[in-house]
Amino acid sequence: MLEASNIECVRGERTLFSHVDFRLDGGELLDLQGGNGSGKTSLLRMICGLSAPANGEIRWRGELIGKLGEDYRRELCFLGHHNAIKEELTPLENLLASAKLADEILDAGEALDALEIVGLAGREDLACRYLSQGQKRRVALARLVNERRALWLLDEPYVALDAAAVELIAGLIGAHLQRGGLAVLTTHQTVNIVAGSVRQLRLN
Amino acid sequence: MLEASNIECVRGERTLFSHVDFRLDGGELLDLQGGNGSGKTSLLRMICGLSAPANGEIRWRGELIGKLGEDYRRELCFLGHHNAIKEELTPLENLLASAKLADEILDAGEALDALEIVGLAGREDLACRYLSQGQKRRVALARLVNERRALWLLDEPYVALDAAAVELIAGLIGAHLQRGGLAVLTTHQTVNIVAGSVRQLRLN
Amino acid sequence: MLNLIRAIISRDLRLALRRRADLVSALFFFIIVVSLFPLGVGPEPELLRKLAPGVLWVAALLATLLSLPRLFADDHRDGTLEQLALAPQPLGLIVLGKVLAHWLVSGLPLTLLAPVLGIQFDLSGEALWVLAFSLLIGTPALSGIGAIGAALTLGVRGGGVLLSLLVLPLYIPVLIFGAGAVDAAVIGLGAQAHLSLLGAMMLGGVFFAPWPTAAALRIALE
Amino acid sequence: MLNLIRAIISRDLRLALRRRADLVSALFFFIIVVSLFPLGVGPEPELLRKLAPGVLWVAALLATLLSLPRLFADDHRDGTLEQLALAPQPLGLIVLGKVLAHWLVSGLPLTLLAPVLGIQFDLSGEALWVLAFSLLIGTPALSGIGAIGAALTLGVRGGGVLLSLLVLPLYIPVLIFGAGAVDAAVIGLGAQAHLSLLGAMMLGGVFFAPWPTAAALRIALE
Amino acid sequence: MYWNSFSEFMAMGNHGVYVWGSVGVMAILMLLEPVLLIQSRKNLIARLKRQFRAERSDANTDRKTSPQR
Amino acid sequence: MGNKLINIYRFASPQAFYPLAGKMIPWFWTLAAIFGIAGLYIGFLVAPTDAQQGEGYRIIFLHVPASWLSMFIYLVMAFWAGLGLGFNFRLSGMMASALAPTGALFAFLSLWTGALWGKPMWGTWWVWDARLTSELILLFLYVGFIALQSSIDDPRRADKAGAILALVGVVNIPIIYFSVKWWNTLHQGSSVSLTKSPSMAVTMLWGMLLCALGCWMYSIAVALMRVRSIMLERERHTDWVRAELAEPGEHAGQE
Ligand code: HEM
Ligand SMILES: Nc1ncnc2c1ncn2[C@@H]1O[C@H](COP(=O)(O)OP(=O)(O)OP(=O)(O)O)[C@@H](O)[C@H]1O
Ligand SMILES: Nc1ncnc2c1ncn2[C@@H]1O[C@H](COP(=O)(O)OP(=O)(O)OP(=O)(O)O)[C@@H](O)[C@H]1O
Ligand SMILES: [Mg+2]
Ligand SMILES: [Mg+2]
Repeated sequence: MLEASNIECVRGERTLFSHVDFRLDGGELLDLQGGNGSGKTSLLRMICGLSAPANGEIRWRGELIGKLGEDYRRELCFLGHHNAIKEELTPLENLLASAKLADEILDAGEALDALEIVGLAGREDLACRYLSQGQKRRVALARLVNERRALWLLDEPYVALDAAAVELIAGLIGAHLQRGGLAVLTTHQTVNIVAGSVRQLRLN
Repeated sequence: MLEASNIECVRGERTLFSHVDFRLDGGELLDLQGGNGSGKTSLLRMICGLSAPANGEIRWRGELIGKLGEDYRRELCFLGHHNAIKEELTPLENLLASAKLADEILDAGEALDALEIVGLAGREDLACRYLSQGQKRRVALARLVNERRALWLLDEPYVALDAAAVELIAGLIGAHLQRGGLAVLTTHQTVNIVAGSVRQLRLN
Repeated sequence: MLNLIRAIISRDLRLALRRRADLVSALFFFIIVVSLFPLGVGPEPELLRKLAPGVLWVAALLATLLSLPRLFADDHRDGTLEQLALAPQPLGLIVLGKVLAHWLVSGLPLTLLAPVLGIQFDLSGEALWVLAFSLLIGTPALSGIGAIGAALTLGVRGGGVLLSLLVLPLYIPVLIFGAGAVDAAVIGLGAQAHLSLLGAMMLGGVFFAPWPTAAALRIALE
Repeated sequence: MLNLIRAIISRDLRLALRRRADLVSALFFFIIVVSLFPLGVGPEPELLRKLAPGVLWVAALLATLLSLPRLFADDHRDGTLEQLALAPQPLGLIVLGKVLAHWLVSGLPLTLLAPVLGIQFDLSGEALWVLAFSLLIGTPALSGIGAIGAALTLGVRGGGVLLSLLVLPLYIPVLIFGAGAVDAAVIGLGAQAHLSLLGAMMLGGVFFAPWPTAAALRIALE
Repeated sequence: MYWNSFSEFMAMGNHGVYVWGSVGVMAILMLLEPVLLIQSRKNLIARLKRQFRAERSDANTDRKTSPQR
Repeated sequence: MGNKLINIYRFASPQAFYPLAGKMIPWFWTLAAIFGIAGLYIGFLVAPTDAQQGEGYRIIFLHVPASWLSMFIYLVMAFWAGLGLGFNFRLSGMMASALAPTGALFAFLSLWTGALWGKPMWGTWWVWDARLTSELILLFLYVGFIALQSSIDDPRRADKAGAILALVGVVNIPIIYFSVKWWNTLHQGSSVSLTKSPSMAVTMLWGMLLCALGCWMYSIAVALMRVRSIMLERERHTDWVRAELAEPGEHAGQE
């Protein structure tokens, strides 16, 4: 479903990587590996379509992602280094707003359930600025609970999470893969995920 | 050297923890544990003197830290969730500026060496905004290479670092402890540090 | 489509309400500038009446200009902008929503307040109407045009000034026609011609500007 | 001690240079405000000459006011402020350094540029001198007083407006004596009295204000 | 030829300052621009050449010093 | 990208254009000198005095070419920029960047000569009328374009951002040109038009046209020179630049 061929990434004057190829099908997890600054985030952004590779092409269901445009974006869920939450809003408001912008249907009840699942029960109505680092990350990750899009792109989701939360997120990813979803993941922690198959791609 | 007795922390209407006591001497590491939102960061900030506990007192070499003021701050090095680096400045400039503000003597040569040690060789002159997440964290941590103050307070230093860098930082902390320093550390990752003794304190 | 725009507007308005600053700051700035002038210039009513259209319009323009850098910067910093760019809808529509929200937060309050301040300057009833109306159709143009500049300078070295440098030339026509309309009303001439030009600018600013803005945002995210 | 202040100033100046924005933005804003007025008000030289002191001083005041929110906000957001508060030196001195840097970046360029803009308004040589001198001693006071407001509103909901609300009443005396000095020179009276009052305000702003500011910063960090 | 004398030409009917001020500035700027361009081009070429030479020597020494991998 | 596009891409490649531009530059310099000298000769030595304005009117031979060129160059610049944005040609972004400083120069000269003309004619250096103001806006637009490009490090991003600005700014050109028609201003209306017979003396018209042609040729020459430098700078990693700069004695591409 997701194919990349001969990708090259150039940042400033530096070629981060080149000749990267991979192919990912339903139920598969791509585990992006590489040290700090090896270009994992850059590759993920290319897969999103946020930036264009210096060379090579990325296809989704056989078509170039640039051509697909909105149809591709409708099947994709990206979580980056930044949490994309507003410090002024409460976790509940954040979750509802991000669902609306992503054109998903989520009612308040579901959102509250999702927040409870990620361990934010009792903090739904506290502005996010008061939350701890890990709790903020949990708000961002609460999106995944009801996310049914085919392709998940997760950039170091486990950062700042405690062991229990890491377990939980790994479980969510596993369930997604078992539903036949695809996921691309970067992380510096070793976490087990139950998946149809895990492909590893090492940058640099 | 560092003693806390009967500390209580209140945030909003919530009592995060109370009756916390510990004592730390030269060469010892305090490993603060607890889930997300259990109050680790809050406790660290109290130890710094940035915020005051709702109850209880913290002493350094037998004296209240509030009383010691500058004399206490001169012996303390705090690294928080935020990197405290400026995106516009280069790693080298950041390191030199933070040393100057902390009233430490650091010449450009030493700074360059420190940056090389944390794996930023070749990026000394690139504005930090272009660095990857882990590289930014490394810039912040480069301070530790030449840091000789007695008390290190590190709030999740390993976040966003790759395995090699985690190893390196753990080594720096170990060396600090072996020199007779003290350290208080929070982290959700399990990392081995060679230390005189490790005390664990579990919040909540 | 309308749904999306509504969602954006309601989110941005809620944020503005939560921050309060955004809601009042443009307004407050406007009041300050307008009321500082009599302080700096002296109290002669004749002079003040002559100054009024210029001062009021310049203040409105500055108030908008100042709120521009934050239009996309917060979303950019915390990663929301990426999510917006990845939303399965045209980015231009999202920008349209943000422009409208910006206007509701900065332009509309100005418009409502301007006549009150105009009284301070001893303007006639007719002139006050024209003032309010010219701001009503002029400020959306300011928001729309400004969005282009805000997007172009997003994350760029020297953003703030550059933004003024880019946007200001495009604002000057709006200023000239806006102040011109009020001036005409003060003198007693018809403000019709000025106002219809302003109207054209508004349509351009609101319905055309979001598209270059969206393109600029995609470039900024690269 | 001087070393510390120097370190702070050089860091802040380097940051300003790197961002460029900070260095030019206050300046550019100043130019814009000053040149927009003739556009909005109309080109009669007689009117403009009367306006000049007020416009120039109000513009300088606004330019300073606008650069205030960023005085500590960036350092707060990225954690640098905590490091500064933990530095083994009195926070007041660090604040003094930041105030001086702020003045070098915003007040000084204004002062240097003001006479050039004054020429546009057809001011006499004498008036130009008084203008420059009044700004030279007035702007440090603006920076110092502003710092208190910036620290008090740090991280507070609605910071921006609140800041203006707090600072403005304190700025108005500076404005009145500053513009008054120039006005006096334009009319041909001596500006001595106004200027010495301004000087007193400057000393207060620079040497007294950093201490309340430091206290406010510690509260903001709690 | 329209003018009677050189001094008349220079005076431009009392508008000499304005006319020659325009001519002068325009001439200076239009001459300055190509001169600056040539200058900066020279600098650029020198810089690039230096850079290429440095890269070549880097490559050479690398090959000499580092053992076959 | 289709094959056809790739062909155009090759054709408009910097590599092919660089030597071509190098050959054209001397020709344009020659033309510029010829037209310029002829125009100035007619304007300053042959043309008779103006009945109303006296000798001061001779500034027209500088002012009008500068004003025209400042507007024309903007259009050309916007054209190249749009081409680059739409089709991703490397060359067009470079052309746009190369034109901007020259355009800014002419906009400045238009203001300068206009101000020096205004003092004797209108008694003031500057009035805030529509044409003068819109010409000032044009200068700001040029400066904004240059500032925007120079504050973005990545040249590809700089090109795209600049292009958007240039295209948006195009609306200003008709405003400048028609400002004298739309508003009654101090500035004098257009006296050269294609439809009406020229209202000014034929010699004066010739002088003006020749000067304008000279400025035009000058602009092309200067823009070509600048674009060559930009090409070298931006393409310094490519083999053709290495070959171009190789000293005669040594091999261009080692390895
Ligand atoms: C700074 C001040 C001035 C600016 C920015 C300016 C701008 C321009 C521009 C853009 C044009 C070319 C547009 C066109 O051909 O229609 C032009 C043409 C012209 N300007 Fe000015 N101008 C200024 C001052 C003056 C003054 C003071 C005079 C004379 C009293 C003057 C006389 C003319 C004339 C005669 C033309 C040619 C119009 C024609 O024949 O088409 N300008 N000016
Ligand atoms: N303008 C530039 N010039 C040179 N190098 C650059 C430039 N911009 C970015 N880089 C480099 O590109 C790389 C970007 O890496 P990226 O963020 O994709 O890394 P990552 O694999 O996600 O790392 P991390 O694990 O730390 O998140 C960094 O090594 C950075 O130094
Ligand atoms: N105004 C408030 N009202 C209620 N609770 C609050 C308020 N402000 C902060 N809190 C709570 O205080 C706690 C702060 O925790 P702190 O940041 O110290 O956690 P932590 O142990 O560092 O967590 P992490 O591992 O996620 O970094 C959070 O649980 C937060 O929800
Ligand atoms: Mg990364
Ligand atoms: Mg924490």
